[in-house]
Amino acid sequence: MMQHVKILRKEIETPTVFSLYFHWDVKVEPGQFVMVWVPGYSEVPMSLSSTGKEKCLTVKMYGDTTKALNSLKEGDIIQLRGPYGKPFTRVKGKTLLVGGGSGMASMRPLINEESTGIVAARGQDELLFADDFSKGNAICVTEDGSRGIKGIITAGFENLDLKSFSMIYICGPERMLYAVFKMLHGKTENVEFSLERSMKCGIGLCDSCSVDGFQICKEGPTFSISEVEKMGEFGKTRLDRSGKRVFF
Amino acid sequence: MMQHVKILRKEIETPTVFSLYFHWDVKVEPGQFVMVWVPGYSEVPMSLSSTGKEKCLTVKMYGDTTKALNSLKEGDIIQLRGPYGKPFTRVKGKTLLVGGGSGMASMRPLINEESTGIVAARGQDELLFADDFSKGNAICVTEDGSRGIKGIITAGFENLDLKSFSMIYICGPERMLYAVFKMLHGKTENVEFSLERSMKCGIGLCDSCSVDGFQICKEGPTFSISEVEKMGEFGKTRLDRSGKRVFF
Amino acid sequence: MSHLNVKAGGISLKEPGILASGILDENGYSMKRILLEGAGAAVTKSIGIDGRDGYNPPVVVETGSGILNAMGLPNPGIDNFSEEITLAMKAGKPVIGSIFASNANDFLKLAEKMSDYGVAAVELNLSCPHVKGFGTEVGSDPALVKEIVSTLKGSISIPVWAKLSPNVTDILSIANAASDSDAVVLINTVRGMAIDIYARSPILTNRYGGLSGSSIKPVGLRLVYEVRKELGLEIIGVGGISTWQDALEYIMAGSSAFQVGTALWSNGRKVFSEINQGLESYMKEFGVGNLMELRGVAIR
Amino acid sequence: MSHLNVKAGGISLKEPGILASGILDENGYSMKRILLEGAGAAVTKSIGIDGRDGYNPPVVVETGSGILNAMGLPNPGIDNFSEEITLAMKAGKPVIGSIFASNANDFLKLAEKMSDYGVAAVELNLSCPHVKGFGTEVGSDPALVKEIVSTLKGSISIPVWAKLSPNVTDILSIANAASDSDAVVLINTVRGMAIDIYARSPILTNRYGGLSGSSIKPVGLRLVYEVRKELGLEIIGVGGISTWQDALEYIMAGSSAFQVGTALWSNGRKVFSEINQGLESYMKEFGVGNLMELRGVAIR
Ligand SMILES: Cc1cc2nc3c(=O)[nH]c(=O)nc-3n(C[C@H](O)[C@H](O)[C@H](O)COP(=O)(O)OP(=O)(O)OC[C@H]3O[C@@H](n4cnc5c(N)ncnc54)[C@H](O)[C@@H]3O)c2cc1C
Ligand SMILES: Cc1cc2nc3c(=O)[nH]c(=O)nc-3n(C[C@H](O)[C@H](O)[C@H](O)COP(=O)(O)OP(=O)(O)OC[C@H]3O[C@@H](n4cnc5c(N)ncnc54)[C@H](O)[C@@H]3O)c2cc1C
Ligand SMILES: Cc1cc2nc3c(=O)[nH]c(=O)nc-3n(C[C@H](O)[C@H](O)[C@H](O)COP(=O)(O)O)c2cc1C
Ligand SMILES: Cc1cc2nc3c(=O)[nH]c(=O)nc-3n(C[C@H](O)[C@H](O)[C@H](O)COP(=O)(O)O)c2cc1C
Ligand code: FES
Ligand code: FES
Repeated sequence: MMQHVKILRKEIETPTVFSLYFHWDVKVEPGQFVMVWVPGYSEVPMSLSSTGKEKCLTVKMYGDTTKALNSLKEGDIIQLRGPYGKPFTRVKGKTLLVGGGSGMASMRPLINEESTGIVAARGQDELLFADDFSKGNAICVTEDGSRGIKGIITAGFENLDLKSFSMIYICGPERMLYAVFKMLHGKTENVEFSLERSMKCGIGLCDSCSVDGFQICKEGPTFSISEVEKMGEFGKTRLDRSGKRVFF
Repeated sequence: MMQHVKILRKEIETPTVFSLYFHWDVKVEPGQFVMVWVPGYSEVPMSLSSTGKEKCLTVKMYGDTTKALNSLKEGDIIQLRGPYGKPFTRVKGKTLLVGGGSGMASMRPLINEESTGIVAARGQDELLFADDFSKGNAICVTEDGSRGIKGIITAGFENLDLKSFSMIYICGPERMLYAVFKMLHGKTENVEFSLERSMKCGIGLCDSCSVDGFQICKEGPTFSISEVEKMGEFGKTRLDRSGKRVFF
Repeated sequence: MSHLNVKAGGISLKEPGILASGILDENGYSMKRILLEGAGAAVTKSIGIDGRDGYNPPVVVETGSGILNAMGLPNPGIDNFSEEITLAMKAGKPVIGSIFASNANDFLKLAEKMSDYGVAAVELNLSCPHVKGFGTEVGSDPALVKEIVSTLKGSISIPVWAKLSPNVTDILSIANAASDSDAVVLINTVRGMAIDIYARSPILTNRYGGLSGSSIKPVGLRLVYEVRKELGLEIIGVGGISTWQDALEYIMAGSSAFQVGTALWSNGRKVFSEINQGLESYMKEFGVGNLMELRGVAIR
Repeated sequence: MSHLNVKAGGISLKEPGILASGILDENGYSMKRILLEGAGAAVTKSIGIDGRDGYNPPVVVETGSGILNAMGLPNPGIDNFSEEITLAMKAGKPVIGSIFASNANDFLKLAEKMSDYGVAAVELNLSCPHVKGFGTEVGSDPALVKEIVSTLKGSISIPVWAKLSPNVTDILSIANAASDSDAVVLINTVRGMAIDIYARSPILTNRYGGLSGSSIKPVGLRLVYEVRKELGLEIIGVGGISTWQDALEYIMAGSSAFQVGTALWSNGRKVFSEINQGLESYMKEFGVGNLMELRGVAIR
């Protein structure tokens, strides 16, 4: 049911990404998300980029709704419902966090001293939360080479011993996930993907987010690599807003 | 919500009173009641005359519905909802249980070694649960004098030290309650009455059971003597089935 | 609580919450007690020309998130009801007389008696869903509704409220027919029924009943909103209100006051005082001076 | 589970529970999975001639004991839907094509395509409460309903089901107009809305939506019972079914099979298998050989 929280503060993360902090007395686990309603605009899924007593949304501006969120300020109210979805599996030991675009948002609560990050973006300005990792633990990948490795996200894996990580977490657009999936497939089992599909209801009714009969909003958004492997639709086809089947 | 239980056995208590035993996995306290539905007849309030794991209804035959209940046998289903109402206050020490008609039913679960009973009826055949009291602890009062004291229920109090009882519980038709109330009034404070009024809903909505703004089905049926004392309607007026105010 | 004051349907209320017809309002003592506990006014049980016993129990069924009822309009007849109104009025707050009949003439007779008894307004039950010849059967005919309302408005001096049914295809035509009234009251119960799989039978003696409580809040809100938006009528909202948030939703949808019925079961008698407190804190937090500033603000 | 077999609306089902239109049935993979998990058949999302994106979110609101939705009939258009049906049919169970249009001609075109795609029956959406020009607007006009049903019955060979709305004054006249169909499906959602007191605004982008889930079970039961009792039509019941008890109530009220929608949210995907198990134990306990022995037994 719709709830409301008051914005405590706003932080600018990159030229296109900002964070909104608020108190919300609800238990949330990393990987879960909320549906954020901006009256007059739309309602969009957003991960929690902070899951302690103080919660946070980290938003990348794409269209009208995310831009409208950007106009909110301290003291304003955010309407949201949730938390929804299955969290990431927590593990002990070394972890690898792989994120592109706003994908780092859902993984920020997982960052600790034992985690390594592969953070990808077009340019250095857009690298999200790279500096939240312990010194030397963030591998940056930029398309323009302005910081770290030049290339796309898969390049970030090159010198890593995959087996040394208790878990590899990955979040980003499906095309990116698919590229990483193909690379990791057969090499290691301890991998979880957080899938992103267009979501209308967020509660497992409308079918707009489904992949292979799984409702990402309810049975996901996190899935293990062995679950993803069985998905015939993953990385290949999806339904558009009208329900028409289109290719990626 | 409507529930169903299966009759384990039936026992004949008096020529007009019988008991139906059943398992019902619900916590019930002495003084509470259920609404019993007999499809095709009506739905009537009934106290629980046994409140342990095995529950019991003890029914006096008045009209169609109670007669229809009498035709049920072992294995048949009873439909009921509840338990409803405020239970009797439990106390340590000596208790006095005063009942006329089917009034003893709701008090049977209170009978123990320390309790004395005043059991009233027209004749000895109709004395209910008098033999459930420890030997010598039941004072019987019959109108025809066929057992115990000849007279009406108030006669049963004559040789008792009211102050020696931690609590006096009374259940029966309102006219009887009123007679006992007038007798006890000003003499002792530890008295609880279980009131009986016609009940249609059992859940505090329809107003048919109300006395002085109190819904007997929800705020009662048990009331302390000090609560009863303040009731302008008690023993004087009530609404009939149509809502017309009539005198007792 | 002065800023919870509202004027609604031609009467002034100290608190905006009104006891709905049919719930704890057959006995004058019951109404009085609820008024003293925070209701701003009380609507009586619907009263007809002649007394009726109503249906045999079961007359109510708990459905989980609501109540189904088919009481069958039990009432002592108008000639036997004056004492209850006198008793209720001792609380010093408005009592509204609910009446039911099948034609304008009988409605007028009832309204005149109610007026004599001292009620602040009459509420026409044009919407009871479960008694043949009354309620919805009358209230779904726009011409008849128009006739009844205009007959009463032309003859009695106290305000006239028309309580309408949600069980119609086109609420706007009915509400329009009732537009001469001082307020339309929306909504009465939604037609429904309950079946018991062990008895293999409908539970209510009347088979069909009316659904009330949380289940129907979305239905009531929508009809209030639609009628207010499209016709601009004065509205008293009712249906599934059990918290101050629910009440505020009805106000924002366009109601001037609201009624509470089933929540006396689900939330207990404290429901009116809790709603009053909740409304006050919201108004304080958001700097709202008088509740009526919020009336209809959600309409767009 | 052979004795859960039913024949309903001209088709045979291994299990009596059918996935309702609009819930997890836009994507063929989703339907297939639900069919494999215990649904006896699946009705597709309602499909029209042309594609529609539907409304912007919010398109659903949780109301506590139900769901309000105003999806806005998103659909890819009939020409883009064959693949989903092919995918769903891999489960080896009947798929029923739901279609919406504003006139008999378009309904016929849609039904013919659906028939080509291999559906076991078509379900006419005469009842969506929240899109102008479709659904209830069509389905509350008896003459139009009659024309649509008879046009289809005269032209296509697969069974035709007519899904009707509860938002009408007189269900019997509409059901009667649809009586040539192989089954009437009762009920679609009940009109409603939700308001947010912090946004001071309706929540659904379309303002108005349709209420489903437990809240509306009494409403659906009543309409099924009434139509079965008064007109004796073949009925598929739907509305608020989430347990085997609910399903049995609908059967006893006169349904030949039933549909489940919102309970996929409230109870999860296991809802169909749990209902099947519950029905089997009841039948065993009370010596019922085939579920259809219980159809309509509560009608009196
Ligand atoms: C489970 C889940 C969690 C999410 N968590 C976050 C989060 O924490 N932070 C965050 O910023 N976003 C997150 N998103 C994505 C977010 O929901 C969308 O970015 C948002 O819906 C865009 O809304 P809009 O109205 O601003 O843009 P729209 O008007 O919907 O889109 C504008 C343009 O941007 C494109 N676009 C929209 N979203 C994306 C995207 N995600 N990637 C690439 N292109 C896109 C559209 O195709 C369109 O061309 C999450 C999505 C899911 C499913
Ligand atoms: C809280 C509560 C608990 C109750 N517990 C019990 C119980 O444990 N056992 C039990 O047998 N009854 C109990 N009763 C009374 C019981 O509900 C009625 O006896 C029953 O409703 C009669 O239904 P009927 O249809 O058989 O009779 P009706 O057809 O209603 O009545 C037939 C005739 O008997 C008269 N009558 C009905 N009830 C009574 C009565 N209680 N006293 C005197 N005359 C009466 C009527 O006025 C009428 O003339 C209780 C009542 C209440 C309010
Ligand atoms: C037990 C019961 C009896 C009712 N009796 C009447 C009545 O006599 N007249 C009337 O206009 N409405 C009657 N109603 C309808 C209520 O006044 C109200 O319109 C409806 O219950 C919706 O509000 P709620 O959800 O707050 O209960 C009755 C409702 C209930 C539950
Ligand atoms: C999200 C959602 C979408 C729906 N879409 C359709 C639809 O496209 N066509 C239709 O005929 N009914 C649609 N319905 C109505 C359902 O099929 C069903 O009639 C209604 O929800 C009542 O059943 P339930 O309580 O089991 O959900 C929809 C319901 C929901 C909740
Ligand atoms: S967003 Fe509707 S099913 Fe996932
Ligand atoms: S029996 Fe209805 S209020 Fe008590």
